[in-house]
Amino acid sequence: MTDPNTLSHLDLETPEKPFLDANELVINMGPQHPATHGVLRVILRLDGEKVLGLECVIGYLHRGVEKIGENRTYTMFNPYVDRMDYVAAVSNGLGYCETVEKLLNVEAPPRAQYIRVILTELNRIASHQLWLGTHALDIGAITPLFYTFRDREEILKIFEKYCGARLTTHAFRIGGLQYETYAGFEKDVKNFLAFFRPKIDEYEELLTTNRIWLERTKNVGRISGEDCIALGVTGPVLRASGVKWDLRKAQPYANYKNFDFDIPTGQNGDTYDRYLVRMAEMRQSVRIVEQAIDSIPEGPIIAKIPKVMKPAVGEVYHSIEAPKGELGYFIVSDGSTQPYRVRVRPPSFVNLQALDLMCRGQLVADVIAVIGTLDIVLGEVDR
Amino acid sequence: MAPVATPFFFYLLSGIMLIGGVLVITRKNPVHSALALIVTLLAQASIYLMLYAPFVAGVQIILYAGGIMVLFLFVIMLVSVDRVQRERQFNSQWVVGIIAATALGGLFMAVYTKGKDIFPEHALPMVENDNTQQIAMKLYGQYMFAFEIASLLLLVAIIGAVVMAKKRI
Amino acid sequence: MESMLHITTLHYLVLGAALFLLGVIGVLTRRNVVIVLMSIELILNAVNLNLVAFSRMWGGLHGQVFAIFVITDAAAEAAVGLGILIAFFRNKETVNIDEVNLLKW
Amino acid sequence: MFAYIKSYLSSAQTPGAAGNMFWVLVYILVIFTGLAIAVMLMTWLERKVLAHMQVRLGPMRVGPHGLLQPIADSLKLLLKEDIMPAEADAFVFWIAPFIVVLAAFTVFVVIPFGPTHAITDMNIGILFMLGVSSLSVLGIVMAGWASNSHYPLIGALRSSAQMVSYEVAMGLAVVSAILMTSLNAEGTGTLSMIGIVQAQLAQHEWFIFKFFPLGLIAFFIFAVAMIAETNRAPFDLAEAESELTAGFHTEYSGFRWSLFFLSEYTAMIAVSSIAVTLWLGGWLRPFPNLLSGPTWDRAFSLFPGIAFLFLAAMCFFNTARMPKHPLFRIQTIGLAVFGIVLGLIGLILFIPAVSMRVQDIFWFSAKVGGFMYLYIWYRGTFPRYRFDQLMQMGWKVLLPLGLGVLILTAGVALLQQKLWHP
Repeated sequence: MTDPNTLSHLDLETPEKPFLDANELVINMGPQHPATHGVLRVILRLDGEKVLGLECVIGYLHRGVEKIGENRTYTMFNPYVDRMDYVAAVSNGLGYCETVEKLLNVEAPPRAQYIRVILTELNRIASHQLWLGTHALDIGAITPLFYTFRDREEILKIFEKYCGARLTTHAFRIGGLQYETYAGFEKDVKNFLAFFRPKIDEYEELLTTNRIWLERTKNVGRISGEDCIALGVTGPVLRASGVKWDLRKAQPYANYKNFDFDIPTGQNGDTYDRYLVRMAEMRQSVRIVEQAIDSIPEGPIIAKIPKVMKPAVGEVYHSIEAPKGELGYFIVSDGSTQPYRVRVRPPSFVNLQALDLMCRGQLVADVIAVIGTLDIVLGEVDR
Repeated sequence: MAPVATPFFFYLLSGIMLIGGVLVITRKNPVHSALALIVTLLAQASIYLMLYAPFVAGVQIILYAGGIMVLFLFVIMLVSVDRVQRERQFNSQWVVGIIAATALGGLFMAVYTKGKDIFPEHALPMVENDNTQQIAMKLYGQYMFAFEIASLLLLVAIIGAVVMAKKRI
Repeated sequence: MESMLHITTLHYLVLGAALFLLGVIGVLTRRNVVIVLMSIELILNAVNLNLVAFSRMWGGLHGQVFAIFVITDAAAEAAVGLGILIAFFRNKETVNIDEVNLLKW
Repeated sequence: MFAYIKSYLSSAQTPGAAGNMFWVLVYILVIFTGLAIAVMLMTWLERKVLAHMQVRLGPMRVGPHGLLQPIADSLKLLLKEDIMPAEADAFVFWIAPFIVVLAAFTVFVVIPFGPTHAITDMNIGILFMLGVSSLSVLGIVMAGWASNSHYPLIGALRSSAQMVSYEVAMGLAVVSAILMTSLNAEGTGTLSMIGIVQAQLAQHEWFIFKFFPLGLIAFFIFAVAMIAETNRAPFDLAEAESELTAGFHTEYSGFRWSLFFLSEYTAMIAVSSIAVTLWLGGWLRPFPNLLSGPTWDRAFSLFPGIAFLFLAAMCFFNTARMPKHPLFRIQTIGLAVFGIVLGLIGLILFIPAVSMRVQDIFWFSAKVGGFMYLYIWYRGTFPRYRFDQLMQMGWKVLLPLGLGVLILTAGVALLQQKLWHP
């Protein structure tokens, strides 16, 4: 990723020159700005309303999650990862649990794996819903936010029924699951799927062919597939640029290989394509959950793991496809009960790098749209 | 509707106009000057109403106060005001300027005192009701050519302004 | 007193003259181009006032029509003047009229 | 006294035109109080309607169905601390909201709620309206500049550029409507607001249907431009929350902020009134040709009463639906009383002498109310335009369209005068 040859054409170091320095306006957007999705601070250099360059100042939500990991046992650290991308806490948990399982050389039993997939995909839908609502709100459509929150509520209800928490779920345990599904879990999920399918159409009806929406999102914040790869951008942003890369297919984890689904991709890599890709991903998630819910095998829900976890000395990197992109965990074990080093590769943090490139030459209003379309969660950026 | 209490409103409005005019040329901050000028223009629009010229008054409000002054304010905001305010406000020839203006004023006064008898005591009656129609008749009849020239002038001005203000054409 | 209370054309003319003088003083003494342009507007307004006052005096509408033309003219003048000002500011980063001295050699 | 009032009620002139200063004052008071109430009602309605569009309830706590919410809001705003930024230009900062409010309210001097229900009838009515409403730009620019802060400045520049550019398209649309007033025997049009409606009455046709589809297109141009003029969604860039926090009034708080708020809603009502007057027949009742005759006139004059009775019925219906809990007793009683008051007003409006005089105002307000609903509806459905797109729309779409409509209207009008009335 740091290969200078690949990055040279991006030229992120020197911003574009304004016509005359007298006209350059430096505006500080955030950290208390309604559209920066938390405490992101963006320093914009403007020529009139045209963006010459921008710089992200992050760290306002830094809690030292990685350092905390070094001082907790493997089990104790598990709930902390939920607090990174709090919008998609289940995915974070899945990534962490699978990484530790890889370190311990155990594998979760099939029943646990199916339930994990169901919950993770539901979480992906919830995350995309939140993204859609806030993104549309940023562009000025206030109604979709309430629609998506109404429907997201149904997912959160399932989470709550399953594990008692709605947002930071801590749904999974290392080696499998702690809780057996509650009675009526399958019925709830199926009801939700039946309820949700038409809702996606409803969102699309509001936005997809809306003239203003098209004008606001088409050709805004374009980024090419090569630039995405050069910057390490992953997730829907990468796929909208036409690169068919999804870790669920590329290096299947949790038994995703048992399910049949497509990887939606875009062509232009603009905001509209990212919107379409995420909408399509919601449909694909519904498809995956539909397949999984019908074929949950019987069996144990947790593998045999020691009470006190002392993985062998070594290191492991494992990544999953979180709703926002590649979520990777790198854990070094020194043989003790606590990890020697935990490093998280959060998708939001890496994707945020592309902001400067995507916003160059666009207008201030587009910066808002682009921040929205990157779908960042500051808890994950700052950790 | 005939103007009521003409002397009172005349002195009130002309007072406002003159104070506004003085403020325009004395304020350090151009925005304050512009504000004063707007007040002057609105007072003048009212005086037009007193002079049975409602259409001119309307044009004055719409074009001057609503159009030209917004343009002025725009430009003032684009060019930085702060530094200009701290600098010297009057140029080096201000003494000469004031002497010349005073001389001009003396000339005006002399002419007005000498020739005040040629002005009739009472103005000729005017109908206000069809003022707009009458002006329209004049504008599109007798002054048709001048009107077209004016529109051409505006077109030239638009192009000129764009050429001047645009960075790269 | 009688002449004070009866507003004649002369009153309007004196008002116009006063406004005109204010404009002239502004044009001749101020350094800030924006204010100079505004002073020109004052002058044009003084002219307008006279035109409308004469139109009232003779009971015709020619003066008013002329006033409208003058307003049109003022709009054109302001647009071009401010355009020049913007171009000037971009090159010199000042709006002081003293410094428009490129041709003063 | 009563004889005096009665003599006025049967006069055929507006109080301003009649030079009756007492009635002018009464009208000013009535119209401005009415406006204040309308704005309060509008804030409540906007929140309620928007809420129901967005699958939520909206204000429910203050009064039955949040009916007293506007009062609570305004109280809160008045009691809030009035903050002035330290670096602000105090005088300009102080005066800007008043300019905006003044511009928004002064427009109502010439708006005719009925053939005699206007403060005054000006010969240059529509010109005056456009001129005065364009003055509010000044207030906005000053507010943004005086705050001495980036976001308000950008917001002010945006909104003033927007308002100035849409005024052009708006003016063209207005001119094409004014052209239509000259289609009479004398061939002279009028700029007077009352005269425009009377021209529509004389021609037995609302101007929106005149020279179909020319009137309709002109109306459409105006309808788009007026949303931009009032800085409302989807053209609410000046106060685009996600971009500029709150636009030119970011630094304002408390009472002064509420003045901006008041003027925004007043301006909405004002431009809707222009649209109604120019294209939708002002105070004229609908279907004047299809359903003509005294019987139909009588039937249509019942509408004000019916409308109020309908509102009363809604109140009673919701009173019945109120939760039967002691905590809700006061609210239930309040709603019932509200319903009774509305019902009584409705009954009074059925008296023929009243209804014949009030129906003008009713039809005018109903049409304006329709526009108000459209405003809310747009806000609920549309995303926001970007600035350059907005300008493109104004200069490259609406302006040529407006010019085309103007030329076509003039041509058709000329043809008609030459051919049918030689």
